[in-house]
Amino acid sequence: MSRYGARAVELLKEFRRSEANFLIGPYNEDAVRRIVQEVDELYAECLRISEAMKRTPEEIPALTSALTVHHSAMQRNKRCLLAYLQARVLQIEQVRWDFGQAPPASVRDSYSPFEQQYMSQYNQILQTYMGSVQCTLTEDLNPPKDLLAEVRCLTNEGEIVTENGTIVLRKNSTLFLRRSDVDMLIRQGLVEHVHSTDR
Amino acid sequence: MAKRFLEFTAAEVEFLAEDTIITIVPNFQMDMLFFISGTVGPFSPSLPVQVPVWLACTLKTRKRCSIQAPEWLDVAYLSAKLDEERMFHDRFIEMPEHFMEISAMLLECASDDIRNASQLRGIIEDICEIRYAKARHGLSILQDNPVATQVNNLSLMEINSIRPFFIHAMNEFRNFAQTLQATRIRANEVP
Amino acid sequence: MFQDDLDDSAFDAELNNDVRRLKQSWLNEKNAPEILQFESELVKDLTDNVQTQIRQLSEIQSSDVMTAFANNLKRMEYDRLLFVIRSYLRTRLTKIQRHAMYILSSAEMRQRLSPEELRFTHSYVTLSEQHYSNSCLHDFPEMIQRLDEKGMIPEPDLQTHVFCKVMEDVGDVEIERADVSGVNSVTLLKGDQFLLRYEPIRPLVANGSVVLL
Amino acid sequence: MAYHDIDEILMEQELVPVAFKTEAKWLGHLDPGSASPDLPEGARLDIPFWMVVNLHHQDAIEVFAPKQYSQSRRNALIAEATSVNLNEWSSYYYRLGLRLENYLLDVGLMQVLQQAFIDRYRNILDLSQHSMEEDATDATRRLDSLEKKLFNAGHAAVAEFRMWKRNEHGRMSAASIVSQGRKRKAERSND
Repeated sequence: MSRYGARAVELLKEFRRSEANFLIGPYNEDAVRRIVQEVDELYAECLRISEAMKRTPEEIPALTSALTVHHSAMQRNKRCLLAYLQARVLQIEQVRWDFGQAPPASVRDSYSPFEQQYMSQYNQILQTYMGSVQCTLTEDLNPPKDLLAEVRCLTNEGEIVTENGTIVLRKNSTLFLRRSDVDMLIRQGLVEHVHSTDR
Repeated sequence: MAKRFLEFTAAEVEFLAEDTIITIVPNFQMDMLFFISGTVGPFSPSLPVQVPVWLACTLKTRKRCSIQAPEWLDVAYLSAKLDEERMFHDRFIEMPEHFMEISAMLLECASDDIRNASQLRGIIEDICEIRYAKARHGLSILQDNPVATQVNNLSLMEINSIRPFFIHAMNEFRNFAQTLQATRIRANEVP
Repeated sequence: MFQDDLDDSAFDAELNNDVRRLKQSWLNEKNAPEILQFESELVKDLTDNVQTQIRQLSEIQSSDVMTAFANNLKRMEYDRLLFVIRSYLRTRLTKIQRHAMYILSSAEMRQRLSPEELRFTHSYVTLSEQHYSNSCLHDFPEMIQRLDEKGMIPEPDLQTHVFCKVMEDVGDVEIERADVSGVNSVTLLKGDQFLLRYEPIRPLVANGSVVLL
Repeated sequence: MAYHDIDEILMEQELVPVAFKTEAKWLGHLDPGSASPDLPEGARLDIPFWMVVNLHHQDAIEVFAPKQYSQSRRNALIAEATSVNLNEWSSYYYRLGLRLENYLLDVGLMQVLQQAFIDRYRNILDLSQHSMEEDATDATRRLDSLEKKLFNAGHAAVAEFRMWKRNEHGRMSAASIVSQGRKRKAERSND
């Protein structure tokens, strides 16, 4: 059995394991580099086969399978890498929607430099779009129940500036906040929802 | 970006139900409210007025009104529906739109305005159970690749609670049926 | 039906039809596998309207308890509409991100977007291409650097099943080619609800004779 | 075919037995049992499914059914579909089977797959509607990945619906990544 593509499959399985734990795993730069290297080797092998075909045309039928296998293996590695990158991009975009523009450092540390760049540019085009339709889409993710929501503070965050003024978060204190302000604080884990005021 | 933005949540179905119009009796005086979706009021003490459920619940929670139960939120009416629902095994009985969400919301915030509240809860629960069992049974006898499945009178909330399974299963059924068909065609062509 | 009795009420007569249409577009958009025609006037009118009203509300600082109360209630209504608009736009943006390259490759799909969405789609595709190129593609041999080879571009699955409700009598609709199954058409009558494949009813959703649930 | 679908990619890693119809130079390393640099005509070996597609397209190989689709396994499925631990046979039992359609042209296999799915599907429906969060992993142990996806789709919708009924849906909750982080921290500090 050939080991072609085995690293790439390992990388995807690793991704699956982190995902199952709701975590964004660290970008596996080493694995990506080795897979790119494998593609290089496969390409060199393709060239070697093509040259042999030119040299000895009578061997073309016997060499075609080898060319096909190496070519398929290149495509296979490419597909695995793109699937890995895309799955991570989806997570990165999700983080933007869940945490706003300032994700927890632990999450950010998992990104590659290119992913950091993706994050900030994605943020930019999203802001541009939201600005052009005059609508902040990243808030208000759940249907409004009432103007105010009761929350309990989970951390001593101190003063925080919101759309509707400054509030002070002191651990275990309860506050009534405007729903539009509350959403992001909850998703960031700073406060928790006590109950809807009207139900 | 999140898959959840492509799905309907139970809270969103309830949100849609909250626009249903019901009658309240306010205890305050207020001019007409010019909402974007229409005009509500004016409000005068003891004068029944029609408002959307969300407004009714908001006013009720602030002790600004009493809520008149919709005609259908009634023991006799719902008991008859329950019997009817039990009678037919192969179809769903027509129910008032959003009956699950509206009854849940009203019984939650205005149980003191609604006669036989706890009895009503029980009957509605029974109706829901029977309908749910029917939906499940309907699902379980599905097979192969039906052209279309009729689901008349199934409410949005009910659809929503079984939607992912239903859709997923139907897509797979079709995939199996199509692949089998393709194999048959291809296998016959092979000499 | 009680609901029908209420439909004749004074309240309903004044119900702004736009709001109802927006809610239906929202439902359709959430349940359709592909991006649908953008309801540009609906969204623009309602957004403008809500934002003007909110601005006016914030300018009125009334000490009168009843006025403040009324304003709170109005604010709640605006918040409800804003939620639908936001959710509608979010749903569309999610689909746009999923099928960005596919949308750009088709004139029909492109014209379904608002100008703002179209600009976003272009930026998004550029961003993705850049990211994949930086992260690995540009290190590959040139022959496998492309992102738009056959089968690579994600497309909406038009064959998926959907729940729908028939709004006006349509008659027989062919659902399946005869070679796949013996029965191949279904009669769509007003008020009926079905679970069926999206593709055969696609034009009916577009013209409003069928709505998605 | 979904290019970026990780499940699809992992499925294509499954091994499939093939025989080379002609000599294949420089591919000896595909056969661990061979020391020769070349594969002789008629060489039989297992290769991953992704390698099958193009080789078969060029008519270089003949494809055989992997052992999980052998006649004895098929008989077991026909006899008692619901008691088979499909996941043990292969995590991608149906998907790979369906994809092999084009290569095996085996109408019988497609019929067995379809019937097995129909037979097992009712159990999955029941599991997804009844089992609670905790025992979900145990319940799905015997399912293949296609069945697991179906189970998860059904289970998530029912869980959401139950939450709505318990009136908990109105509560907003922390993003899953944060709650996970906090939970892990809490577990550590308890040590």
